[in-house]
Amino acid sequence: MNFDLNEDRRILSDTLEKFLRDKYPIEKRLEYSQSEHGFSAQMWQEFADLGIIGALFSEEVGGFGGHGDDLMVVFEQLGKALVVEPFLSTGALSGTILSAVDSDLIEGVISGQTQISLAHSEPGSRYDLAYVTSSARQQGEEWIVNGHKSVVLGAGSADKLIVSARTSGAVEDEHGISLFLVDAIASGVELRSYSTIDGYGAADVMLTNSPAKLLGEKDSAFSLIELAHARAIVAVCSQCLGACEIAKDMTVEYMHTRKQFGVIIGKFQVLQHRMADVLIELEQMRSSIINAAGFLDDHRDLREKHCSAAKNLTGRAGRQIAEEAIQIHGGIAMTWEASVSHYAKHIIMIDHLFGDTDHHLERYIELS
Amino acid sequence: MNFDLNEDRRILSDTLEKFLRDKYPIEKRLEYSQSEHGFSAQMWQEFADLGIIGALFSEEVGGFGGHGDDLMVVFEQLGKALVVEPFLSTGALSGTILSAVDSDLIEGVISGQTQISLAHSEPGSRYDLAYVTSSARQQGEEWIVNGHKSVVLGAGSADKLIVSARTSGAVEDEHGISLFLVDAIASGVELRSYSTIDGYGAADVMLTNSPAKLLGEKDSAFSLIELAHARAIVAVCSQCLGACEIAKDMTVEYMHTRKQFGVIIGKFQVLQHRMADVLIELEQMRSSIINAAGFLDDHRDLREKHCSAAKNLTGRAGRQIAEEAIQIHGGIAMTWEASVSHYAKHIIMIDHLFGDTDHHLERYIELS
Amino acid sequence: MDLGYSESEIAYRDEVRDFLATKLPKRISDLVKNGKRLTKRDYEEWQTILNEKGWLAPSWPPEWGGAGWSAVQKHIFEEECCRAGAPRILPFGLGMLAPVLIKFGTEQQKSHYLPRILDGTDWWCQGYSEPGAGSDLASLKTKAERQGDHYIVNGQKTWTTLGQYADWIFCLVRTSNEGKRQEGISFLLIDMKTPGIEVRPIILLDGEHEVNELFFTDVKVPVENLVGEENMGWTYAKYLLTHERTGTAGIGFSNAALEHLKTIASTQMKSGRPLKQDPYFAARMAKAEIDLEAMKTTNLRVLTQADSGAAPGPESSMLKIKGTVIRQEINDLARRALGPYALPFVSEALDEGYNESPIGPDYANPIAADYFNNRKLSIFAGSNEIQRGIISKTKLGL
Amino acid sequence: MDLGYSESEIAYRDEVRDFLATKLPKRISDLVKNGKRLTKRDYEEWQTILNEKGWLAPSWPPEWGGAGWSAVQKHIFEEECCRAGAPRILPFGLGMLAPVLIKFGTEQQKSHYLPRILDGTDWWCQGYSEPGAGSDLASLKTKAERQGDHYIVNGQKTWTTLGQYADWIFCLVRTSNEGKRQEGISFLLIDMKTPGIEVRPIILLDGEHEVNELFFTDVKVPVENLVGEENMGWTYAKYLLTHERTGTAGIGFSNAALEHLKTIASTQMKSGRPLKQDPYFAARMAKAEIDLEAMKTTNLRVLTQADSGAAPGPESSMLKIKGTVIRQEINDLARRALGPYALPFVSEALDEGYNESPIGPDYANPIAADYFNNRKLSIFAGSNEIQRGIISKTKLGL
Repeated sequence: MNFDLNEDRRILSDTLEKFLRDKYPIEKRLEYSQSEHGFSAQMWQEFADLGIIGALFSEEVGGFGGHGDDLMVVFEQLGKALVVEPFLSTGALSGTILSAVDSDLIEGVISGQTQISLAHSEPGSRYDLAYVTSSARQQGEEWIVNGHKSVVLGAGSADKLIVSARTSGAVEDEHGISLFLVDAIASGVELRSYSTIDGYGAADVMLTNSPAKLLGEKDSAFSLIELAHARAIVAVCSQCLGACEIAKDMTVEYMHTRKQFGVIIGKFQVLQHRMADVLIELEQMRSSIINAAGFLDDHRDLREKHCSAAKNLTGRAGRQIAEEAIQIHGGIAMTWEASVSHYAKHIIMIDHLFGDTDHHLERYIELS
Repeated sequence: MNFDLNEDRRILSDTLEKFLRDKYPIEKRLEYSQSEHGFSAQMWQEFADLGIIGALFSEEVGGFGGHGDDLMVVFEQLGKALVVEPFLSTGALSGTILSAVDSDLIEGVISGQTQISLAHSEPGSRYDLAYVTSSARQQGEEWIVNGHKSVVLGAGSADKLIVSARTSGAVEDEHGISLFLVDAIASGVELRSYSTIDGYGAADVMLTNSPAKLLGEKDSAFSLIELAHARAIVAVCSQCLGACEIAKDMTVEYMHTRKQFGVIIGKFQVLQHRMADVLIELEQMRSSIINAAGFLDDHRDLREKHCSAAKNLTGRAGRQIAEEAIQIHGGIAMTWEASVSHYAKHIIMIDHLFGDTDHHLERYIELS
Repeated sequence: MDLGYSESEIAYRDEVRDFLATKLPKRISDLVKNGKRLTKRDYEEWQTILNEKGWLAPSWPPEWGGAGWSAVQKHIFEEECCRAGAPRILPFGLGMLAPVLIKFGTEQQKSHYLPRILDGTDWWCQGYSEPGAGSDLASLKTKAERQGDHYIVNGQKTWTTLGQYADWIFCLVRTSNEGKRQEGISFLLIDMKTPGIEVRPIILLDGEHEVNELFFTDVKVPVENLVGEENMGWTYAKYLLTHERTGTAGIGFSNAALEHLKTIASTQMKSGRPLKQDPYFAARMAKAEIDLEAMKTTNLRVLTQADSGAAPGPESSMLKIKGTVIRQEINDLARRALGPYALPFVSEALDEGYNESPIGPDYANPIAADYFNNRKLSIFAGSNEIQRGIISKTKLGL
Repeated sequence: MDLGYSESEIAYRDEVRDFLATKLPKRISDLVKNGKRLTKRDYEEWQTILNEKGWLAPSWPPEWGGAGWSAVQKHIFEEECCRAGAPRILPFGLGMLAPVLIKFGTEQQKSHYLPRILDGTDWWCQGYSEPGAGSDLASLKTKAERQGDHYIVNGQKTWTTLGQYADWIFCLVRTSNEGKRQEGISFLLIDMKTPGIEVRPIILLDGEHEVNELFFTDVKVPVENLVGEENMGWTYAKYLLTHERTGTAGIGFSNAALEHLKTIASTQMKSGRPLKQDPYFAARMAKAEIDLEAMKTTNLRVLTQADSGAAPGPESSMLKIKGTVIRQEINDLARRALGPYALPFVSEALDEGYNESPIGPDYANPIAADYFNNRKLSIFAGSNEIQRGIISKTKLGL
């Protein structure tokens, strides 16, 4: 039993942290987030050059990482800087799928040339991964896809979309879902792009008779979609952990400087005790993510159970940490100018990605 | 809209409070609780003489009260002194039933001569009022009852038992339940008496071919049983409120006197803030009970919804108040000698009477 | 005890309902119900309608246009207004300044300012908070120095709600540094058009412009704009803060928010059934409703006591804390109810004119923003920590 | 990172399991699993068995009989012991006094006392707390005055766990009133048979006799019973408190309690199905389990760091707080699970010999008592408030 990162991961972590400290201050982040595409293409290229994208892929497919530990290390740092570049979509979600079904595209992804988003969830699916109404039919060699995909992360800047669609089965069946590669500029692909309230680019994607290429085997994509989401859960929980670390640091810093009634507010025992609880929950969050990351390559039920545990605990602890950060900062945390507000928004909204606390609690019970 | 008690009720409340202050210090209460019958027959008689039992009955049946307000006033005071005499069983539960089906017995009850317990719940019923497996069959003029009744409050000292038994229907049907009067010394009545962990007398009652008298109409006792429990809920929540008031007072008092690190612990801001929350929950508890008491005579769904709301809120708030009382008192609250421990035990265990917080939350949702 | 409304209270409630049904413009209530932005004009339009009915300042003494309502009536009015989707009545002139003027102002101040508040001539804002003096109001630093017939005001105010629209501001200023910090404070009325006042927007975490920073540089204020006595401002400020607490618990808002939540939870589907049938979600909603129902009674108990003359003391603090906790919990549930569609946020969609199709359900867009924005409830108007301090000081003697 | 146990750790765990399966008397594990009272004899019987195997004092240095286990091994041992229903190993001599003697005692003290702790000759109890000095240990008043070759001890100790069985007590006593309060404290070993010691039982809220008050009146203690230097006792006391923290989180107990809870929730029926299928109850159980699973990893992270030499500081406090919160939550759930049958309590039924039929389910009797008794977890051994203070001081620098 060993909870230390190995040497390579420590270097990866330190490199990324230093890079972000130099190149990704919060002002830049807000600028990128509010720019036309909701992120910086140049930063994306620099991340690629630094090897950060490659760290999310295994050696077999041309990367140099791809383990649970790598996800943890990279996304914790990305969370600390609230990085808006499309790591979750292109890296964690699509990356997992490509690694299994089409490794040809990975080289372009790792080099920063290609961005690929997973268009899976739909307006009625909430957090149910098996809920797919989009449909695909074969036309000669080609496939034609129709459907409405909701809140697709990174869709606005994606070169290609991986689209799930039904090739058989009923709306909530696990069997009968297939994955397709669709070009972002293919006919019938229409994007309604927007920013999420915490500043990340996303879009609703409408597909009308769009030409598509089947990825992997027909009808049996569900388990791969589930795996992609398991890895995305480890990623986004780590991102949450990083953001929580910073929100906590900012709050502690504020407690040391802000005065009320002539003393620094850190002298108030109620705030001290609440921050002690924040520290505890932060450690618990980290532990639950370590568990999930450690079981990513284990058999399905064990993997999913630990992912659900991590997402549930991260959601609960995240809410506590974000709300305390706001409350202890007071009015200033309500402003755009105070960066803690952006951390708090992101921490809270992570609960709306890949299943919220309730969803994963229920799932944990089912898997028990 | 008026939340003040009328003059009669204020006098009733003051009289009872003064009586208990003089006659019912905690040492006496512990003595009564640990005595052979788990209460004081003499005190019961004195309560009767003071008119306290009569205050739980309406004028039509020979009492001089019986409204929701009366229950609130009397049981809040009983809760303040942790009174162990069988008010809940003989007064609230059986009293309600007798008022509807056999007012002849009430005179004896009000005068303190007769004690009557409701033997309704069973080992498998948990908090489901319709769960009755005990059975009754007619034999000539008489009825014969068989069954096992669990945690029957006040059974050990009851002269008579009101026993629910199935005369038709399946185990969880509301229809088919009838009520019977059974003499405590009738043949086939066997008691396993014990004290509850918070010091109240109860028993499991086994009935084997015991002779019984039908009360009210055959098969249709459920709604009366439900009403009796609604009134018992108002009573026991008020009892909890009274106990919580005292637990709160003791804790505040302790915060003023107990020193740690050279200052009274009341100076610690965390304890101040937690006690502020205790005060708020105490007011909320009182409000929810006022609502339930006010709707006791209203139509069934409204009455039951407000009772479930009160029992749920009282359970939640009670746990918080009792646990804070223990935690703030520290080690001393863990001892038999510190009376706060007996208050805390009673407050917590009230959640196990007539449906706990979960049960009533679920019920509230069903009734919404 | 009697929990029901009396006949006269019911008659009154029906009158309010009838008035709202006929006089509240649907255009405005649609904006409120759909979580859209309100403009200055929207607020003014509604306040004019209320003023015509004589219901704009019910708490004022009758001679100045008050309605002589009981606390229960005020409660009913607020509840009905929230239910109908009326805009909130901005309290700065009507509920904050006016009571101070009525109690401490000169006859001239009263007869000049009060009618102009009622008819909407003057839009007032509040100059209490300063940077660095959040919950610790008495540490304020904005200075007013007497020079002949004028005060010269220098300093900075912040969190000035809707100050961008204001014609006038009432300010706490420091006129002396002697004695306790509370002793050198005065209460000044300042025309926002006076040279030397700069209004800078504060953008909130959801991108909204609701509050402002105000900078005062050598602002000349005639001495007749002083309310009451010099250096006695703290007394008036405290009077202002404890006055007019009917709405402290925010019952009306919580009611409306809970109703809206129920609608959302009936429409949102989870595993093939409405979210409100999901046991976890239903349990949280029911708990919030149970707490709110009890809160209503707690609130009315305090109000009816206030009607019979008891001064609302720490009870206000209790209402503030529990009221905001409940309201924030409902906001949180609404956010959760949306699932992934809580994420998209289109700021322009909050404007009245916006008519592109919504992203996700049509009620989704403002929900997460509301949740974040309403974190302020436990911070502003005396943070919940400050309120707990007041309770433990007064109720517990600690 | 590697979450799994290594091969050698698994081999070790299997050895522990095998040992427990063959050597732990079923009579004793039945008592533990059924929540019965343990007698002095029961504890001694089990400790003798462990001592024979050389596993009674694994943390001691090998020369005194220690086993040289890693922190992970100690954790595995505790977890397996709890799972198997072994009685807890009483820490007073083995885990508290011994490390102090080993570090600060004379050779003579070590060679006299340590073997007697191991073989059970001496049953030790702890004399730290005093009435009026709960979490504020340094305010202790029990006085030891030097008179020739003896100290004369006068004062009072409290919360002395199982002191009714003790042959010896280690005590913090005041030997000087000069300097800071912490500076005049000494660490004394006192024979409980010395004249002038009176043991009075403290009955707990569930009626149990587990702790005691101790009164010292002119008790003569030979000076050679002083550990280390006079007036340096605070240092040794602090060493004692930070040492041997493997078990702080109480993972083993929580594990066993959760397993027991699951059994109960599988048997108790609600609306025709096992309680564990009730969504409300299942949700709370799952939350507790998720927290506990994370806690196991938090615990092991701290322990493996400790193995690599890092001193467990505020991490101990974090483990203490969260560990007790989780354990109390599980106790609370067990109580709720029983429904009305949580109410009956028959004290005699806790004795081994009791053989009347149970009231309600056979596991019901001790459950509510356990819930109440374990409220102590957040109070004793440094209340959770004290622990939060330590965290904010050391981790937050506040």
